[in-house]
Amino acid sequence: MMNGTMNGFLLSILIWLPLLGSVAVMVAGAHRPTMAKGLALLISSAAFLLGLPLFFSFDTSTAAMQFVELRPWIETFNIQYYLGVDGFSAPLILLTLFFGVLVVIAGWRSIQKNVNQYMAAFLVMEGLMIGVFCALDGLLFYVFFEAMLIPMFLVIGIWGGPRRVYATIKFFLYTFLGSVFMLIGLIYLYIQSGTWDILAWHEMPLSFNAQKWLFLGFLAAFAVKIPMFPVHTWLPDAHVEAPTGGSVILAAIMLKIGGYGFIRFSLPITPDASAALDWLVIGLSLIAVVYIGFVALAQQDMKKLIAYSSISHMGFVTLGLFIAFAIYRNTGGVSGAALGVEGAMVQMISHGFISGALFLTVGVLYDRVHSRMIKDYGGVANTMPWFALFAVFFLMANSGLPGTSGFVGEFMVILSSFQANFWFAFLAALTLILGAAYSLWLAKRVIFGAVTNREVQNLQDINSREALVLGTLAVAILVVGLWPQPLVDMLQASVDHLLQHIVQSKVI
Amino acid sequence: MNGAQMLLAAPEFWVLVMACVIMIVDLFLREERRGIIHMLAMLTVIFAAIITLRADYLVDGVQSVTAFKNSFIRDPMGDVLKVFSFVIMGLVFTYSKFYLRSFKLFRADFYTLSLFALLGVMLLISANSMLMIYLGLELISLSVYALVAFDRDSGRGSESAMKYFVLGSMASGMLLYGMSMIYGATGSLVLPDIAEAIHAQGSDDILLVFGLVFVVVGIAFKFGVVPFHMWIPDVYEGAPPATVLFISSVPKLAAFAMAYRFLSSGLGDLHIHWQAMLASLAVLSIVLGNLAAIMQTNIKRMLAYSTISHMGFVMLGLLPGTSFGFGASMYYVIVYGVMSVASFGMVILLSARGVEAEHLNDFKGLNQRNPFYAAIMGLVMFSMAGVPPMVGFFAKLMVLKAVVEAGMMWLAITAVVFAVIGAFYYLRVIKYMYFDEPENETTITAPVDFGAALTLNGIMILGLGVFSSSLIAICMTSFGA
Amino acid sequence: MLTLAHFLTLGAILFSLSIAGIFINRKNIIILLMCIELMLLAVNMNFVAFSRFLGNLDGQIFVFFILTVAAAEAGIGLAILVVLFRNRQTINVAELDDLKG
Amino acid sequence: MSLQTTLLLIPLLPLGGAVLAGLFRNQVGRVGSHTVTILGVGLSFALSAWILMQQINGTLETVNISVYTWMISDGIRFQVGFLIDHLTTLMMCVVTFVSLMVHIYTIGYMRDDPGYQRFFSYIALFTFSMLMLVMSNNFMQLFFGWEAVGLVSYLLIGFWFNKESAIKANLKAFLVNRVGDFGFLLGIAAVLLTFDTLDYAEVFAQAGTAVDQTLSVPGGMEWNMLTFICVCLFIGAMGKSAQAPLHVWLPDSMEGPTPISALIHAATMVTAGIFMVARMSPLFELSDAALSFVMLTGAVTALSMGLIGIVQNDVKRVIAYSTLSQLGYMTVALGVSAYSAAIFHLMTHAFFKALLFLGAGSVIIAMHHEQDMRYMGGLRKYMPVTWLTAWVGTLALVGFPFFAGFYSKDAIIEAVADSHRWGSSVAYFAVVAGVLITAIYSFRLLYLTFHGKERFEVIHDSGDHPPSGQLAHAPKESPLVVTIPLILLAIPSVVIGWMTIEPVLFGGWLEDSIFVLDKNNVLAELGEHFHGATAMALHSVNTLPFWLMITGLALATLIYLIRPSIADTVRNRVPFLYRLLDNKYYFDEFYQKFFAHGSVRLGRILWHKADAGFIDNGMVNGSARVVEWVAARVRRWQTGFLYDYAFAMIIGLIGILAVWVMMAP
Amino acid sequence: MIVQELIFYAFSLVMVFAAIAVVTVRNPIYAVLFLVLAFFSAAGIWMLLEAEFLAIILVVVYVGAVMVLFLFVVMMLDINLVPLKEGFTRYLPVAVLVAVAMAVELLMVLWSRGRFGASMFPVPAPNSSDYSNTRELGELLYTNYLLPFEVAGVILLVAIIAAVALTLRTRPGIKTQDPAAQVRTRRDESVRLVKMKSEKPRGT
Repeated sequence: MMNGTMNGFLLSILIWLPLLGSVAVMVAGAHRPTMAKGLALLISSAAFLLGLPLFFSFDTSTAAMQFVELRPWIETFNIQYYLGVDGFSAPLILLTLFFGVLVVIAGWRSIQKNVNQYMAAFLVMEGLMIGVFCALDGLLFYVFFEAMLIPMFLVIGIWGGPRRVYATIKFFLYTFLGSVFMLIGLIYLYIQSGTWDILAWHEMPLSFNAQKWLFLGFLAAFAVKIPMFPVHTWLPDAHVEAPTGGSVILAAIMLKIGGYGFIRFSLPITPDASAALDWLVIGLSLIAVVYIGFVALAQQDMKKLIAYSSISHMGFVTLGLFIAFAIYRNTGGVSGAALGVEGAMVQMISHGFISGALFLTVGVLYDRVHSRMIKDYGGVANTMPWFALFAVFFLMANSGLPGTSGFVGEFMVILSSFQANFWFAFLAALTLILGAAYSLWLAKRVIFGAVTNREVQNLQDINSREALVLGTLAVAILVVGLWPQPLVDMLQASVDHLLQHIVQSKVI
Repeated sequence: MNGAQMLLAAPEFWVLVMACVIMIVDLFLREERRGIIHMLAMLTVIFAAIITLRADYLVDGVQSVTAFKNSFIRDPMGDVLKVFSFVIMGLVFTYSKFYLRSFKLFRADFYTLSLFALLGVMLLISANSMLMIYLGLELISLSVYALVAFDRDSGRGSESAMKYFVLGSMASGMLLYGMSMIYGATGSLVLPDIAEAIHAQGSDDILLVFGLVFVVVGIAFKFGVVPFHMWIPDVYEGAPPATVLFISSVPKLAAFAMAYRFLSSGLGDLHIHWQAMLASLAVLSIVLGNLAAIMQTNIKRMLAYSTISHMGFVMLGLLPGTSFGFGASMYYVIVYGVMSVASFGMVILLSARGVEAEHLNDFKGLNQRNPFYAAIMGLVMFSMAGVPPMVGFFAKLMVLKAVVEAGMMWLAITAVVFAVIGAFYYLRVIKYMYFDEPENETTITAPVDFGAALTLNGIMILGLGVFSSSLIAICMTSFGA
Repeated sequence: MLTLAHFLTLGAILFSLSIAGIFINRKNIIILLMCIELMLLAVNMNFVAFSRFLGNLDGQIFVFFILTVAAAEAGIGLAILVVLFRNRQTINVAELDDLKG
Repeated sequence: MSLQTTLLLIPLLPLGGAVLAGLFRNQVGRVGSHTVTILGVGLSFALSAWILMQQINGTLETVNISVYTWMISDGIRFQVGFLIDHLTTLMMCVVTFVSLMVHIYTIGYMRDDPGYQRFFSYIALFTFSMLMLVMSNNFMQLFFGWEAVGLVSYLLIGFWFNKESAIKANLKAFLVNRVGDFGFLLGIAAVLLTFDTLDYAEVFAQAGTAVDQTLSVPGGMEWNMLTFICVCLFIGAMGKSAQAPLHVWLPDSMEGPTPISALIHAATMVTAGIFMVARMSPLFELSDAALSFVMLTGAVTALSMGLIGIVQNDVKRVIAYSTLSQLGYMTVALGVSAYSAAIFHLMTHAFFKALLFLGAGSVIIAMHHEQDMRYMGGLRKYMPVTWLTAWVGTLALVGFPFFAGFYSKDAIIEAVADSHRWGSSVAYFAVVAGVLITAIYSFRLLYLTFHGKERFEVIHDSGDHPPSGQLAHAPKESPLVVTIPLILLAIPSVVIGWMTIEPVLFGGWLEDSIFVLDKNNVLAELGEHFHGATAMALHSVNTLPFWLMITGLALATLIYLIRPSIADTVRNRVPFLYRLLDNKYYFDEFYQKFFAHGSVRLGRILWHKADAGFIDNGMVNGSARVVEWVAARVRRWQTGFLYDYAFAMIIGLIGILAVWVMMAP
Repeated sequence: MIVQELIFYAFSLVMVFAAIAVVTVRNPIYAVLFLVLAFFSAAGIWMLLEAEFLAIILVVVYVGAVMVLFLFVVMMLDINLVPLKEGFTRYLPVAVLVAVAMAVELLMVLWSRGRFGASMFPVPAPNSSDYSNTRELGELLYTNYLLPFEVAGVILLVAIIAAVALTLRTRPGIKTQDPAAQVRTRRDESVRLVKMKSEKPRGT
């Protein structure tokens, strides 16, 4: 049903449909919540359906950009409205579209205040995040990258928990601070090259010193976003205070933007600096995996625990991305490196599903009991058997159980890092133990056991709406876990291209 | 002297005439028909804009023409600045009317003085000699001193007017001292002649640098950059918001023109000296402005410190001395004017009858009371913080590009880091509006024209960013970049 | 022999004195206004001297305008002073600190 | 029906049953759930048996097929596929048969449980997972099955999730297994690094080329690659097959319902490690060091766990420690390259240990979920079928000639005796001593449960949860669904060893799956002396193990049947030894304190001190506070006094002048 | 020449003294008067510089108008003199320091390397006797400086408007004219047509 002309505008439609749709939702007004919700559902579903060609019409044989749109934007400054997707961005866009629908459904009942604004904020966020993933112009990317903070800032601040103001300001400033360094880097690149075209930057020779500073600038932005140790502390706070939908989007998509940034910017633009500073990223990633794993173990707040677990899991993403350099240095080839990069991508997608699912799970409980503390629960399985099924499944997926998507990425990254260095793999593999420990200990304390209090006694099992949301995610997690090939197919060409690219020195 | 010269200055004459007309018409109006004054003032700026836009002189690649024996210059840069002055002035009048009526201050003096100040702005923008710079400056200053003390029964108004007056006079004294030195070194008052003389005799003359220091001080005072910023917070807080609307926007455009004309057209060869001076002033402003703003609870005062930091950015754009830098700086100053007017427009909007909404608390729960206006204020705040896609971001972007291009990476980094620190206080306003519950539930009402103007202003803040192509192009081409 | 430096030195001394005056007078605003007049006088001295030694009347013209503006300035300054006094019943600089911080 | 379809159906039928019983529990109901799962597993067993028949008939060669490509990344093909050789088929049959028995048994055992459907769903799911594990033709799928059985084990141990001890045990089981899997995964990574493939066939084909490869580990170490791989893989096996020191989860797993103790924690899942090592024999054979490690681990486990079994009072725990000990035997067998013997013991053990567990379960039903042997005794007369089958199981376990366990265990002991591997004498001592220990705890169990005096009272109005030693009803024999599986399991427990020792150990039945270097081939040596199963049994009367077993029987009879006071005397004489055994060598305490509490405490310290304290409060909020502090001071510069403002301007002017004018020229 | 120097130094001394006095005297009225003195001296020096018109203007306009305005305001405002000089001595050292620093910097520049010595700026010859400073200025003012001249007018207008706007107040009880009202006056506001019954002749 999709033809070529349609594809020429597809990305724009995906960006602008939710953005403009949000205006309609706003106009629907606070006093007509059902209409706002219905409209939001309609728009996000339409966007999702329209986005399916990204999967079905995607040409997996090429690393070149597809669905390209190129229009001048700010001509005096050579800024272009340049969109396109490759194997890295297409899956993430699909993930975004997918969650775009889910959060609308998830917020159906739990949001009572300013429903239209809530829905509009999420639509705006969806549009902007898609924009981030398909922008091929450096400045366009930055605009989407930063603009995204606004709706999230409001979502946490308006619909969040008791410490929402602290959390949301921290979130905003942290990310903002990181990204301005990138901005300087982007400007520098523009001055050097005369263009904002990211793909042109990939090919541009740069001195090592320039690369080093650029790399650090990018690192500042993406390390905060992803987030890496030690700039991760905004995440637990933001997650804890955000409403369920906010946490879901934050964990499922926003963190991925950090990883995507590394792939789109750090690796190809500054390959020599990345190679020289890979120890830094790898070291921080491993610290994230192990240290944060322990920290997660000590948490008493469910959302905080999941947030820390997210940080730990995102450590695999950065590890997988930078392991390529270590492999190349050790072996002179990139055999095994593709596994790491693809593993990182798969981990991002998978973590999107799993962390989203986990936050939705906590949201289900929070909607009923209005507490996120582990000690307020216990024996939930008694009163909510279906819920317990989902929760345990998601927690298992979180601990990297094979057959779920959580396994695939970690597996690939560990395999890849073993190619580079035994200790990398050793430390990374500790997540098998730590991840299981914090995930299942949580399950033990919340889901299992005897019913501890009246609140739990009176719990109602999930309704069909919640079951639909959680069920969809469970299916997604299983599909990726049992058959990652289609996903990897999408990545393959792009990853190969990237790896060939990054091992060539750009130093002039 | 011929008619063509007069025509070049037609917008100025139009404004002058209309200021006088308004003054006289007022004598014949009954209290309840004062609205006509407002109409006339709006008509003045609209028509002035139309005249300016005609720009007949731009033929056959002519980039600028001078008149009145080199005293007056008409060029695209000046025209753009003037047109935006008119646009902003239109917004200022619209917002002020609401305030003046609410506070029973609706007098023709306000319009007359504002229009004279606008005339000063126009003259300063077009000034081509030190004398005209001085006179334009003083015309603005004198009108503004009076406007600050306009609410005659306000102790704070007169206090701030007094402070502003003393410091302003001191600054113009210093500026004059510098002018005298430059006159002594070059023997001329006309900027192109000065440039020529400097070019001929070399730029290492200590007397010129000596004069330059004083001139920079004068410019710095006009912008209000540290350490010549002390008047800004007090005046913003003490003066009636209607006046602050004006002070915070239009004169900055003139200050930019003055800085450009003086430093580039006149003292361009001293670039290496003033670059370093502006750099230190800019850094001080950005650092101190942002830091001091954090602690404010009075929104007007907070915005004052914010102005200081923004002017630091304008300085950053100036200091590379490249045409791109000037274009960036000009873009910034225009953008700042638009944002600033909108923010004070919101302050006015919230002022209930006879009670000013100065405190940040007054913004509490605005989203509950009126989501639309809250959204506009949100746009303004995010724009000031420099978050894309709002126009404030693009302004910062251009300036930063200019600075990075000049190789002053550390300056750029300092600037952005403190911009992030500064973002905190903008976010706090959002916090009050969106995250807090309202303290009073009265609905917010505004006249139709006020609402329309604010909406337009909001659209400008969003639209000048996302669709900023043309404005940036205009700013750049004004300097041939 | 009277060189330009003599006159400029006189101007510089006047300028410094006026600046010190603004700083040291913590009580009476009127004195501040007078110090400003003094400062303008210093500037005028420079202009006149330069004008003479450059053989160029532009400086004197400038002085003419400075005098005009200074008169207007004094008028407005005194008007503000009057308003201030009416509102505050004082013109003590040290008492004008409602606005600060 | 093509072969591939058949093979696919074998695991998928139980899976289908699991899905139907689990997700549609309300639709299919109780009867429906056990019907579909039993049907699934039964068919699965039938198909497995059919495959076995074909192999016995020689009409089926080794099959290695790919079902689908899971993923191709970096040129490496990760597949899901089946490798069907004799070893696989053997395992499939054992798994499906025991599973089928347990399914049937469960109908009776779980009759009153509200989680009836869930239970069936789980065990059917387990069957699927275990089949996927054994049928795998590559390391990745092996790991899949490996973890999947772990998951189901987790779910089943915690089946009664209201029991605190159960959910503690399942967490422990999963985490300890994860420690093993940690090693296992590293092993797989090393395999991939060395061979660039995870396919068994390709890896084994290249194994010889990797003999001299080393793994350089940063820190200045060079490890032999194959030894590293084997040790890592074996660490996985230690977790799954509960070898010391990763054995701690297995006794606790007895918190789960008894059928799963039989199925998972005795017959099948715990033997996955043994199976895996046997499957990896082409790799292990090339590393003597790794095999020594395997052997010694097994020896330590075999002996030490048996000793604990003597002092346990919980009927299921005794059997659990027995399982540990028997797993140790299997491991020792692996270590001496007697892979076939290990598999053989695995098979026989599966039958008789399942039988024992199910028998214990039957007792437990009769005793109304009382598991403490101190409150049993004399049950023989109440439940004759259980009693008899328990005797059969016990005799098989202690290795009484002609019983299944005899053949397998004797083969192992002989193999160890013949082995020349470094440390094999230690292992020999352990396995021989183990025979005595096994006999003691096995007969102790039997006596305490079925013989002697009744140590319980039947009090009819003792309420729902009577105190220990009181029963509301007199014990009675379990229903047919319970006893029939007992009987069906008892049959192979008796005959399977006699029937199959020849083909399995000496007839080369497993030759297509297991690779043994000639120099290590102890079974071949044994085979030279093997003259048939009957002869072997008869010959055993002349061997040490037999007499040790008899000694054990005698001791047990003396102590637990004739003079129970001896037990107390011994306990009082060597209190230290008793406490050591009763506390299971303090492994649990140590792990609990050091690892569980330690890591939570470490986490807490890292969280409060490093994360919240230093990074967040120190760096992040600290910089915010610094900014605020500075801002508060900066703000005060705006004093409100005009002269200060003027002063600032003057200083500014003087400053700029000073810098530019005085410094400049 | 020496005479000129004497005159210069005399006026200069008076002027500096007067300036110091302006800054330091206690009574603002004295300060105004000292300022006047300073202006007079300045006028004298300007005479030396042959800027006769400005010298006259300074005295006539400045002293005559602006300083009088100052005096007027000083006297109008009822200021308590005593506290207005408090703390003077405390800040004196700082003030002196500032003044000295400022002066030193200025003088360092002004005296540097004879930048303003006779070699750079030779003493110009006196103007011829028919030279009219006023005429020359006037010619420039109405040609080259036409626009500034206009602007200066506007500035003065602004000053008037501002001063009026700030200080004019309508006090209750004072009769003032309302020009607007006067202009707007219509006939029917000031002329009242009274219909009267026509007188009827008595007796009819």
